[in-house]
Amino acid sequence: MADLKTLVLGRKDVQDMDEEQELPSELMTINMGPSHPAMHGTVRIVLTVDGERIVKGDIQPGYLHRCFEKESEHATYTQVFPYTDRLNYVSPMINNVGYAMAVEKLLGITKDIPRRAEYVRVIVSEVSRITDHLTCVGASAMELGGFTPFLYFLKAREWLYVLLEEVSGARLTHSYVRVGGVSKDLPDGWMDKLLARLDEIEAVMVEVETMLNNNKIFRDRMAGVGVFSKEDAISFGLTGPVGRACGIDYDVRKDFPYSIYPELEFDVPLGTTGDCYDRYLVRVEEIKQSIRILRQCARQLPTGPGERHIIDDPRVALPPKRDAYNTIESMIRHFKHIVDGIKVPAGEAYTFVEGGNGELGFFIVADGTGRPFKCYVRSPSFVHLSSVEKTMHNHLIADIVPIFGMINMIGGECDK
Amino acid sequence: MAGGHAHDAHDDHGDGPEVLSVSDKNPRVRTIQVKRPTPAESSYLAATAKGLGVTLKHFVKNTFSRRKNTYIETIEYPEQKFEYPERFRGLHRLMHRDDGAVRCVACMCCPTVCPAHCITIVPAQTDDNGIEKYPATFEIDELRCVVCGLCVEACPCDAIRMDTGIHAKPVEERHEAIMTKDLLLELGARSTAVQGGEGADWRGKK
Amino acid sequence: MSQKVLDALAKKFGDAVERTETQHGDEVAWIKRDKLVEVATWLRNDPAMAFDQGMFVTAIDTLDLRRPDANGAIRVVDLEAAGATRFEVCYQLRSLRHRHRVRLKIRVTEADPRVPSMTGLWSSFIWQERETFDMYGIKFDGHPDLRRIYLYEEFVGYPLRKDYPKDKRQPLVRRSDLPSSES
Amino acid sequence: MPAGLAIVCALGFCGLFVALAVLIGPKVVTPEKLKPFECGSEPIGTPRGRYSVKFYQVAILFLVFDIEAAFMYPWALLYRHLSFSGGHVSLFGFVEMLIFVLILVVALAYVWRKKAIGWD
Amino acid sequence: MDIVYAILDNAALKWAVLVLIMVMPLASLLTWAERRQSAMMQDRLGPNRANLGPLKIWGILHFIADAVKMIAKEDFIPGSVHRGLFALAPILALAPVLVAFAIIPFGPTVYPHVMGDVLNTYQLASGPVGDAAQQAAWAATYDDSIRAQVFQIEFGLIFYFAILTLANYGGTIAGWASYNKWALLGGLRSSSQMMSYEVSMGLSLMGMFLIWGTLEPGAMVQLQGSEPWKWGVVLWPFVPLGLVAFILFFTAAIAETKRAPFDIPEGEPEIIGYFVEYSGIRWGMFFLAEFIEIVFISAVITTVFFGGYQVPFLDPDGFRFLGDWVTVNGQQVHLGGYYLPVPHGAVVALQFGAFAIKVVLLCWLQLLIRWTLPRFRADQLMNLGWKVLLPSSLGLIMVAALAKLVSFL
Amino acid sequence: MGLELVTTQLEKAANWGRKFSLFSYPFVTACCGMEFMSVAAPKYDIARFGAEFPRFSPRQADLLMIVGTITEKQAPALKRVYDQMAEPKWVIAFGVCASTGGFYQNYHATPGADQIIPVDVYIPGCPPRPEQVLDALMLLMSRVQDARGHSQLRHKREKLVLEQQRAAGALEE
Repeated sequence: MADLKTLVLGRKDVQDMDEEQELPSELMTINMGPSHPAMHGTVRIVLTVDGERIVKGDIQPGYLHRCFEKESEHATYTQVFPYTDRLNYVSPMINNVGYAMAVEKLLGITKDIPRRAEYVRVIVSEVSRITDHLTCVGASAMELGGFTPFLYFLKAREWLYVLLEEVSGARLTHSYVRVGGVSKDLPDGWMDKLLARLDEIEAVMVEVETMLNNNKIFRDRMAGVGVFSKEDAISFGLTGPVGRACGIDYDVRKDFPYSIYPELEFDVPLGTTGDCYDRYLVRVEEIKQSIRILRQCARQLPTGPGERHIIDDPRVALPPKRDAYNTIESMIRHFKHIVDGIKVPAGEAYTFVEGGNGELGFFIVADGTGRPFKCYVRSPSFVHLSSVEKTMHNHLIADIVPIFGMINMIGGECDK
Repeated sequence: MAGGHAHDAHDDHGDGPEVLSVSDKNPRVRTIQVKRPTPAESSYLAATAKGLGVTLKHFVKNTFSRRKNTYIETIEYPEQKFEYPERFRGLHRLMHRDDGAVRCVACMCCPTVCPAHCITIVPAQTDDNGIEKYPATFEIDELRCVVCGLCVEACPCDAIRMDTGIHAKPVEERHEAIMTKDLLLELGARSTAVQGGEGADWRGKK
Repeated sequence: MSQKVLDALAKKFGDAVERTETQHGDEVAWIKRDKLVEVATWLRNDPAMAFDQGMFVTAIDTLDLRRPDANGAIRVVDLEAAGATRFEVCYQLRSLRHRHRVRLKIRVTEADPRVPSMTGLWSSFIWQERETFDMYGIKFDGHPDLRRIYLYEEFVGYPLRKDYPKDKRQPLVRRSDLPSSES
Repeated sequence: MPAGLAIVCALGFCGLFVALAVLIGPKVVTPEKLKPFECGSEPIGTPRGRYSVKFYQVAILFLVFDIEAAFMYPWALLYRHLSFSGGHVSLFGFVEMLIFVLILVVALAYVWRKKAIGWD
Repeated sequence: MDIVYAILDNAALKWAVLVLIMVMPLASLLTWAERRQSAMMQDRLGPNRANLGPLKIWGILHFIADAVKMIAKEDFIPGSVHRGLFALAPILALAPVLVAFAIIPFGPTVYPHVMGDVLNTYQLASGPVGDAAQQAAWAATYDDSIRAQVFQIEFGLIFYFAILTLANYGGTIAGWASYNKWALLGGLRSSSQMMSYEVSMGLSLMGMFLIWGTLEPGAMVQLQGSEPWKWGVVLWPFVPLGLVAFILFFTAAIAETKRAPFDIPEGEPEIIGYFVEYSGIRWGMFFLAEFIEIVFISAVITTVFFGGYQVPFLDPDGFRFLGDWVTVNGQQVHLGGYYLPVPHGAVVALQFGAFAIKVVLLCWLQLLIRWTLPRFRADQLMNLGWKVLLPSSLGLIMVAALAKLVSFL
Repeated sequence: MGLELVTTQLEKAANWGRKFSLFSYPFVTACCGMEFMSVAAPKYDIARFGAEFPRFSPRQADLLMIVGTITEKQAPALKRVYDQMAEPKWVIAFGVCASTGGFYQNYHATPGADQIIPVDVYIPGCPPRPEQVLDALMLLMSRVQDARGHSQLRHKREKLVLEQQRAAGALEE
């Protein structure tokens, strides 16, 4: 029989034939990006592929390096807020809050923030978190060809943008939070509008989950793709939904609770396998948890004439406009504040909050003047993106799309 | 309204999520396992049919219902307009004094605070007693302005506002986007922020 | 909160730790450059420390740093007079297990801006150290791939150093038909 | 030959499109424009390399199975007449094709197990 | 007059009429329909603002604008491309699909002399009998028939498979000729996909051919008749053969059109597609070919599974319920039952209309699927083709053969 | 005279088609991308103007949308994409970063995309509201109809440049 085999195949075994006769195929080097739809316009990957399998990918970020740090060093503490808006531009409120908390820590007024201000901060942060996840999940679905779920989510996001605009005056770049509180109080009846929209968002979520969750095509695209082991995830410093999908039980809101999170009840979802499908599920679950937090906040939001939206500390807050118009002391205080900025005592502090993508930290070095001496931001996107090089190894080119989508690489945050 | 939702009954269901641990910092925060549907639950035909059902529902309702019953949210922009909220930061304007003159006293707060340096003021002396200066030139480059609203916050005399409720128009040349003092004043109105008067804190009203 | 980390560090590596400090709840330890690898390895592997996540790397350029002097007046620190080095490289570490964190600082001079790379211990530092190199010009010895990360190869200088002007551009392309209207 | 006529017509039709575009469209050619587009980066290497052999494997499988399929058409058409006694369908045609299909299935199973089906 | 009919029965002319008056407008309209339908599915309005003066007609003008723009766009050929193949590819993509329409019976046979009368099917079927005068009268009435099918060939659907394979080479050649790596990947994907699904596409219909014993689309429509329970999709010889074959064929056919969820050769966010380097009308031809393929596949499915131009219960001579089938002169004639006579002209109109409606509905269904499902990955697509569709099709053939065997034994 | 009339009418018709069929190449880099999504979203629905097709190949695009900050590192890519677009082409600078750099006046952000390529319409706002984008689109459409784009002017300029290059023998190699 063996002879027959040799006769037919010219080889002892089929395996031998495969190995010996395979032509060495050439590797191809392709530029993916910077201007590639899956690269969000800001990343270039120099891919080395064998057929469509990725042998090596050199990720080159930096196409959106807008010099956040350098700009901050030349801006007063208040002027940095617009810059923080544009870090993670999908959830700007959280950046605002994180930065404000870092400055407050340096000023030593963390405990003195009015409770209403804390609640408002948490409310807008959670709304921002929902917009972040809606955008991330929607955009990933779109990049996988599901245009309709994307537009449903955009519709829902639009409702939240309108609400955020009513609060802050801008749809996206709010610059709403201030050191010591928030710049304006919530408008009347805003919470009711928000609660009504939350119900509608839940309805949209049901529809989109029907379209995606169990869809075999979608699942096959996500499940088993971009798997990251827990050890690797820890070593690469993954946090947020991406880290939790890998099974890292870490959420800043839970482990280092800040603001009023100790008073709230919510669940932290954890994935099992660390693939893209888990990341998707974690994000979807986090939207639901944020909705839950918002409903609790609506019940607990302190109201009443005595509740302030910003701290009444002459070092930090602008005097009320009425006083600035009328009294000379307030006028001088106002001018000092505008021209010199908030005087932050020398020192350094690292403050971190749970951003839309993970641990968003601000490391500020103050030198006693009105401008930060250094304002480093620990951006989760940058950290997560650094892991992609390893993740995408041996995947297909098509897998870059879900991997990138679910990492939720935000150019502004990644490249600072 | 707020308490009316049964979402907090989330854990009362028998098939609630699997709780992995409870936080030691806050006992009301739990760590749960996301519910991953079994591969058997996702099939080509059934899931596709369900998905088609959703889009079909939208299609039928949007195509065959009256406009107000549909899911359609589109506003036909140039004809229909979305009413901007009160706090919307739009085009700048310069407020007037009672005599119609510009309120601005050229204190240079707004150009100082503007992170984009889009405001240019050339102050000039005025013979008005009490107010020493007025802006001979007041220009805002809308193509630089990042609409952060800091200038409005910084103005100590309610001279500059962004509450016009109109957005800046797109332009064909860079210089067309520069709002001169005359244009800014045209949009302005008499300020309610009377010095020493009640209406000063117009931002205070919710 | 995590003072015990600093105590343990001081106890085990007395001479390697130049100084420790707690600021706003953050624990900071100044480590001698040549002992950094040893200290970091211990911090990662010792079960009582278990610093398994590296959060960030950055550097502080203390050129022109203003500090309040003895009289409370804020003035620029004269580096040479203070006998200080120009750069402080910061490694922020965190332990997931114990929920504590520490910041290691290494002083390096402008003339010899070298620090041993921590990429072997924490993979997250691969890019973070590249970023610090890109922005401050700190060289990380033993880094597998120390290239510019944000800026382009043609860029000259390190922009986050205090002596790099904020708006000094090094353009790669410009329109040829424009009147030279740079900035 | 009507089919030929239709083909000529179709080709003419397509040619008309292109001719119109060539006549009407503006034309500006710059050296940069002539380069291939690769996401805004300068292309590295050539796309005329020897790429992975799996692409060809699929082609061969296609040839094999498509030709097998071609054999089935006459059988399907004549199935009702496939008998020795004439007129009606018989077990002969069925068994004959069963063997054929089984061979096909075995071939499919073989390439399946050898992981020849697939993308890379 | 006879010359007119003779000309009308000319294959080339019929093809021209079919393609220029029906297919091209329908395919172009489909681009509009796609935009509007997707908008409706996604809670939007879709294009509705293109106007010629006050004329807006729900945005239909947008597709005219698209065509005008594409023709007026720069016709550009990049530097390093293989110029000949580069120019050939879009033509190769478009021309075959246009030709393939020739085999589709898009309406009944028209007898222009009896338009106003009820057609005498019995007389028609029995052929020219009787004396010379009678035979001449028969011939005068029925000889000038115009078949609404460009040409009738015995191997009808094989012609379709063959010609459509040609069309698929368009993508491959475009990808290779473009001298662009993304295009090359797209072209390779395109060819692999085409090859994987071509096999199952043919095999999935084999069961139907076997039951009917013909490959000629016109004959298939005749066989299915006017009673909906005899149509292909409900063919149920002990097993739901028709339904399964329909699903298999539909899947494979959508894959052949290279549209979502099978649009991996274009796969915009992954690789930009095999036509990256094409501009203006050359790209428009790929685009148009895609839409014509949608129409074409709908037409094939209508013909094979949904009774072609047949209107339920409408025979050539009128509506009839519960009649008997009689074989006259080798042709099946439906007689008796509850009968409502309808003039031949009206029948023709109804049947043309029915064909159009069925095609439009199937196009609509394809668009609905396209805008609902996410995209496959290349290897999953291959797996679906080779590991699901191909074995199922093979199984289906044997089941059909067995069913046929059992029913005859 | 007659021929001239025909060409004018033809040009007019072509411009009409171009106006309602602006396929855009979204050069999306930054925050403005979120608003770019919003413009495509159901509420504002740029599809109403027939401009909803994003084409990620410059060959097929008519409109280059520079959405977001253009950095010095990004600039060569932008220039290359623009150069590779087929005629006629238009450019919209979406938001202040693309128009002038906004408040990013530093070592890595360009002071406006018009330093790299010619821009037809600038949209202020950071990011611009969808309404502003639609305004800009309508402004551009009127430009297209009146053949008032840079593209028409550019023809002449680029021809001149090309002739110079040819004279210098730059194209020979």
